[in-house]
Amino acid sequence: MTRYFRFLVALALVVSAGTVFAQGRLQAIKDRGELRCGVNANLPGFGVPDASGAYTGFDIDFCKAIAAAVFGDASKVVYRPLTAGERPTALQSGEIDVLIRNTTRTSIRETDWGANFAPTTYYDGQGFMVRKDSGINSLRDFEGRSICVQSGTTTETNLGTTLAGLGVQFTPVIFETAPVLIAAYDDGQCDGWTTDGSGLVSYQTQLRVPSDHKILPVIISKEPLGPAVLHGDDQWYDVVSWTVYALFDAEEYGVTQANVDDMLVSAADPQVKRLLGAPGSESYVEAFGLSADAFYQAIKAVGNYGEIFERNLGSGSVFGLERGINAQYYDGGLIYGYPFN
Amino acid sequence: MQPGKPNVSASTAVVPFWRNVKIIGVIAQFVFVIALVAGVGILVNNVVTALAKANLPADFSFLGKPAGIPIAERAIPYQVTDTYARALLIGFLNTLKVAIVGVVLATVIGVLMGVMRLSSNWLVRTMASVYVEVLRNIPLAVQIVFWYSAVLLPFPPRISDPIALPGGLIMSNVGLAFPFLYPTYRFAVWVPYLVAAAVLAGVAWWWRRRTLAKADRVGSVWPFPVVTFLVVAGMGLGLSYVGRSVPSDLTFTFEADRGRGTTAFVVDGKSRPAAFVPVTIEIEKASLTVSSQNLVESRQDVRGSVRFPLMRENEADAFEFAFADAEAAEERGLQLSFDKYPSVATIYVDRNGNGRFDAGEDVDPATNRGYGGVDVVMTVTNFRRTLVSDRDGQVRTPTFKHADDVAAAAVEESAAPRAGTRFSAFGQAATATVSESALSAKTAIQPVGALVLSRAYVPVSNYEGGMRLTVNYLALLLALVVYTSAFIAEIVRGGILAVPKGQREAARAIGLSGTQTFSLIIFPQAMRIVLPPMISQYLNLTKNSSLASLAGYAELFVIASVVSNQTGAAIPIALLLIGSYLVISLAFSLVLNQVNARLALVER
Amino acid sequence: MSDAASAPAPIRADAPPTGQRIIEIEGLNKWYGEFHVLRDINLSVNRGEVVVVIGPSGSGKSTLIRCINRLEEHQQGKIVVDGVELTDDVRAIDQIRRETGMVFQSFNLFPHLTVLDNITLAPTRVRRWKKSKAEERARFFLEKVGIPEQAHKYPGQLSGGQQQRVAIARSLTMEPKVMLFDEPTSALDPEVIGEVLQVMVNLAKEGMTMVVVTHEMGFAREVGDRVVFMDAGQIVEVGSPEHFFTNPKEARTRSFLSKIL
Amino acid sequence: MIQPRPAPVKAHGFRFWLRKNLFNGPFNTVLTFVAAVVVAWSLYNLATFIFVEGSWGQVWRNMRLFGVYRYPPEYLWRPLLALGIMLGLMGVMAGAGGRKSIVAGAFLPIQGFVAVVSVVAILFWPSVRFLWPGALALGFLGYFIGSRWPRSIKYLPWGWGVWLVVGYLLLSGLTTGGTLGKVPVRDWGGFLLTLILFTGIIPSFPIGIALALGRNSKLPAIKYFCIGFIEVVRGAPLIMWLFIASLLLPLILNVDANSLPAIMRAYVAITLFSAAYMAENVRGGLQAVPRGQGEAARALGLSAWQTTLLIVLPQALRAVIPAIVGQAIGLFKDTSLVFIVGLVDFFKVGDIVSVQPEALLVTGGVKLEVFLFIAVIYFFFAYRMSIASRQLEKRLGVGER
Repeated sequence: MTRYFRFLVALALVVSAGTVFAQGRLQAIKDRGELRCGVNANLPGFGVPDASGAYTGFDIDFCKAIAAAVFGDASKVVYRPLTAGERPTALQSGEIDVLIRNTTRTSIRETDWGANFAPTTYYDGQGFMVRKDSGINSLRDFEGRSICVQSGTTTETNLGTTLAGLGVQFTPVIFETAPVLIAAYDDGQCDGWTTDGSGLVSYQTQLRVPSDHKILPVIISKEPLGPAVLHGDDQWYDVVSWTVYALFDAEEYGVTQANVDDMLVSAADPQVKRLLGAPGSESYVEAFGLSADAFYQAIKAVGNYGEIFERNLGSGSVFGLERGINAQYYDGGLIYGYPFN
Repeated sequence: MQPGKPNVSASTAVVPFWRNVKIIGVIAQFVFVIALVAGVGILVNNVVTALAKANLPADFSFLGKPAGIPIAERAIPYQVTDTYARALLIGFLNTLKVAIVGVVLATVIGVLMGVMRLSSNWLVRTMASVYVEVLRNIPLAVQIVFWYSAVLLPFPPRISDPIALPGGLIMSNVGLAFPFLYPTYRFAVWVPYLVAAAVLAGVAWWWRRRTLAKADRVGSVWPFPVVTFLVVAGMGLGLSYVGRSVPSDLTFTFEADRGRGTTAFVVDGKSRPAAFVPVTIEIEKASLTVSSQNLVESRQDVRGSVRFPLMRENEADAFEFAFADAEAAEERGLQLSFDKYPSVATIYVDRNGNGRFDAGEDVDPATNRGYGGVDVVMTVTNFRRTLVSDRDGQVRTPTFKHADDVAAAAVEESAAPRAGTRFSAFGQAATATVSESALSAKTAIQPVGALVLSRAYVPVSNYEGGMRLTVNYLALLLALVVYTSAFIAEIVRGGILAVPKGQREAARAIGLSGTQTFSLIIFPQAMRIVLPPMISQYLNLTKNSSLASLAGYAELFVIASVVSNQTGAAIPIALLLIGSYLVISLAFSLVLNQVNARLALVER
Repeated sequence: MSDAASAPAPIRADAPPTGQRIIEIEGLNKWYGEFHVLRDINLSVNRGEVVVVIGPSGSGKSTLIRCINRLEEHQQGKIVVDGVELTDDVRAIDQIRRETGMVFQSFNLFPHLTVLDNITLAPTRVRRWKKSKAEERARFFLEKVGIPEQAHKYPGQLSGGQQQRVAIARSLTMEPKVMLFDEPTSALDPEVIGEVLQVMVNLAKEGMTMVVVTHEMGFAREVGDRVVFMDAGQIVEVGSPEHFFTNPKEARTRSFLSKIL
Repeated sequence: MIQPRPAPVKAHGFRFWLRKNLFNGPFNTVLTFVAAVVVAWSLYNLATFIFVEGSWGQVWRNMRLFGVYRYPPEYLWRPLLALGIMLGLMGVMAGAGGRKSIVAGAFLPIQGFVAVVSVVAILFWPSVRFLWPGALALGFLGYFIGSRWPRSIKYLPWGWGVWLVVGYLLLSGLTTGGTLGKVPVRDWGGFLLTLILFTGIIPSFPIGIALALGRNSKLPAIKYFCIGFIEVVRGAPLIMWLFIASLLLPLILNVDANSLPAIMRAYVAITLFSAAYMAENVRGGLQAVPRGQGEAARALGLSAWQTTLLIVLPQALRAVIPAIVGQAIGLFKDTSLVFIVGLVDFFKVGDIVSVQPEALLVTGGVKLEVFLFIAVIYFFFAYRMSIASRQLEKRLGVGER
């Protein structure tokens, strides 16, 4: 009974919030008929155009999922490629509705940028790659050696402060773009290079003999990457957050792109029913200001979290990344979908 | 009649102000200024409001905060804990470094190419034309990428196997390094002599001119002051070496295990780095382990070669080489063939048993690759080396291990970051144990004069000492020089063609040879014509250096955009950048005006 | 001008009182920076009169006639052309320029326009004539200067003498009341000077008011009503050609004439 | 009297040419051999790379990205129609000017390029199989019209004006969906974007002229404003202005960032930057016009504006046409810098193509192939322009007309 009461209150709050923000961003997006998604257009695996010009990648799929949730149509996304420096302005000016551009959630960004981060979709961390036969096995071995680093993010600051803290003296070489950096490393200007772990793996395939290289078992930073929206629009924040949770949950409950239609009809698990907004459970989804089949559409469009991962980064891609800490919590990872209650 | 200027208009007739030419002008300006001020005011207001709304810095206070940006290439001392202001200053100096050298080289090559385009040799002429046309019609951005990732990275050998040329020049795809004279802590001893030399040179110049003028004679003036200066300054330099000794507060600490040391002045317990101090390091017996590598360089295989840090044979009494895992090596029949004793060797299997390395024996038939990943241990006896510490007082040697501690550190398997990995290197550092027994070295500080010759060497996988030019710098420089020289060549060619034909004819008529005509008559006049467009090319070169990020060179714009990304202070940084570039522009304009004034004087 | 009293009284180069005055210059002074180029010039010109200004180079003769149509701005004194005083008033300046034609030493034809376009430009744009009328007048004056066949050529294709004649036609088409000539023959080859001078002589005979700065003493003697001799920014002597060339009063004039004649 | 005689027969033939141009003197002979070795070595290596080592599949597969980036394939007829109209207009100019005119000299090679692409399209690109030949045909149609009715050139300025508007509408579209469905500006890229940014030279023209006139103005306020603008803009590199424009233009103008896409911001920066350079070029031209020209016009009673517009400017501009073409070449190359603000022009597509998953599978990457392809395309167009510039220079240098 108390649970039911609490739900009612919450519902009332959400609905009233929805009314207050009736002219909020969600409504604006619906009126406009397209979702504006700030992305990276130049990071293999996360966002890069294919030969036909269509963006593909891990982050892109989350844009599609949100569009599918709002419109029931994953194609109603306008991608706005952003450089690292453009991100805060684009977000603050309202140029984009949501920023899904491998952006690390940090305290500064929440406060200074005024960003609200939705759940982390990819737990990354800055790592190092070296030649297997270089004799470098830990950060201390970088003593007197050179490290290539890509500029524009916190990567070079992490590198500088960490190695300075360890008392290791090294030679940094800063690059603007990854391809040039890879060339510099592969041709031996640097003894090692550093970027986020996912980047290390994805670019390893581009080296002349990828198997000659290894990633050091050390990570010097936390890089939780996730979608971000602007402060001050709770309804829209909820939509983005719960679309992500829905994809997490879908994996946990075994809902996939292939079986989502069956699930909608035949699922017995009340969690699944609420997630998909199945008949009788519509209110769980409609409370977000979305149509009842919103998350069904999202899953239908891009699959569950696991499918997105495997298709873009994992075994279904050239990168072959392992899930690692991006596995579901029950597999020892950090991915944890919240319940639809 | 004394000219006196009236300050009233001649006319007495009353003219309505809207028809008065003078007042119309004033009104037009007034309106323009008001519109301008209003417009700019609105725009500035917009920006300030937007910045305040976005909580972005609009002042320069961020400059004092620690930057945390690692910068390798720098003309002044810098650490990651230094301020943004210092980081930007380094960027500015780096811009100047590439701009000044670039201007000189581009001029030399450009003039050469411009002259070649007018050569009577068809092939030379055509080559120069192709050079100019190809280079000036391809965007600079493309060219920088080309020089860096298609030429300078793949073609020169790697740093582990550098080309050591006579004269101490070392070349590799990390860059270029060569010996260089640096001022030491005793430079102050020399300064009075330098001042005296300058003064005396001035006196000599004045005296020589006066005597010439008195005698009404033509003669060269310059040798007198130059020789005076050289003699006095040279004497001072020589004297600075007399009675030299090592100051008591100068210390040298050296960690042999890490292969690095610091020269510093210690006063009252506080130490201050001492730059450019020569020190001697002697190690009785030490070992160094290196893995053989299979490399693919510019689409060609280099198989199973071992590369020890660059060492000369006379730096140690003896070098001994052995496989780290001797048994395994013997089992596989591995042998070492020295290409450059004692630094580069190939691992091979002597299949035909003739005791020497023959073609094809460096390929493992099982894998069709070389014998890579085999550890080789070098043991040196009585290693000694004299080094000069760098600007930051740092000295580096190869990271030797104690000779008894032959067992190589176990190479950990490659692994992606796994669940449970710590997200901080500090934790890892705390748990790491140093198992090797300590290595000790004998060190001594050498006395110096005012200057010291610092030689370049390769202790680990970077140049130390001497003057170092990174490959990033060289690639940017090369691209800028080559690109700009194509434009300069065209300007020079145009300038030469613009010298009136009559000049050539007159020169030949008074009996000058073809070469003399060109170098004494045509070329000087052409240079006068080409100077203004040349200066504008110099400015272009300087501005184009802002593309440095394409070659990984830490120039002003690169550092500024990193700072902007980190602080969000886009507007203050933009203002700083505009200011810096304007300073450079103004400097060039000043030089241009000076030279123009001189040429104009000569003309009269 | 503290020592003005000690200076000789300025020469008044007034026209004889007979005709109606079309140009009146009184107390004209001009400085280039600190350099005093025109000093207390007084000069008036009657309708139909031909005034020839001579003098050594740098004496200010060109500056004087350039002041008359405001190509140079004077600082002191009064210039009245056809009853309009030249002041800072835009309207006055425009009107005076419309009513005075000027011929330059270096022709100053517009090289990007044909001869005909050169001539019709100002009438159509300034006088707002119809194109047909402007062309008709242009052909009339081209005929008059003796080069009717060159109408569709570009200035670069003409000889110097032809160019200068086109320039004269260009000025005449505006039907000016006064023609100013600024050394019209100095840039010409000797063999074509004659054809330009002939045009000017004809013009003078037709009664055009002309102020001519020239070194052509023959022209001055033949058609000049009055000759003005200038030196160092001042009018030194004024007189009829006979008086001037046979019996000049001033020593400075005599020495100048002795050098050039 | 001495009768005129024919001149002695001039020595010619291959051997004479060789001796004159390659082996006249020992120094030149040595030079010839050294140069020959260098040339042969370079050509050999280049050829080896192009025909043996290169892996061109990745470049070939991504032709569309290079061309139009993400422009929707179903609407490709629109940019190609715009291109066709442009070729047609150029054709009219070339046809009217005659086969030997400079415009024809520029037009025919471009038609040649389009013809080559057309052949490739017919053979390999089914979606644009008929579009490229169509553009080619429009070009020749224009040429035919121009040579048949040379007077049509009179209407050409109107044609270009209409083309700018129609071209923009074709590219951006009018309706949501349908044949003329809207294509957001941010999807324009590749060589299409390079060309669009290149048209920034057109608006920079009037602005530059205004600045140049302002700089020559007698009114100090206007004069110093223009000097300040020109010198500050020219003083700093273009990438800095791109950077500033992309970050701050929406803030400065206080407009919604969406109504000002990144391409527009870059366009503004490029236009103003180009205008500052244009101003200096025009100023050079103004200085080349003799003072007497203005004086003569003023003496005829023309007003200051009439003098400037009818007399001074036409002459000034004619004098600096070669400099302006030179500037156009510079701008064409400088469009490659928009990568700094995240735009994907022709140069940046190269970057993307070399990091696509397929490219990662090629050992050593495809950077060099991509680089070579990009360099050749840039070179083709820039070189064509510089040839045209040189012809202009020659022709204008001959005489005033």
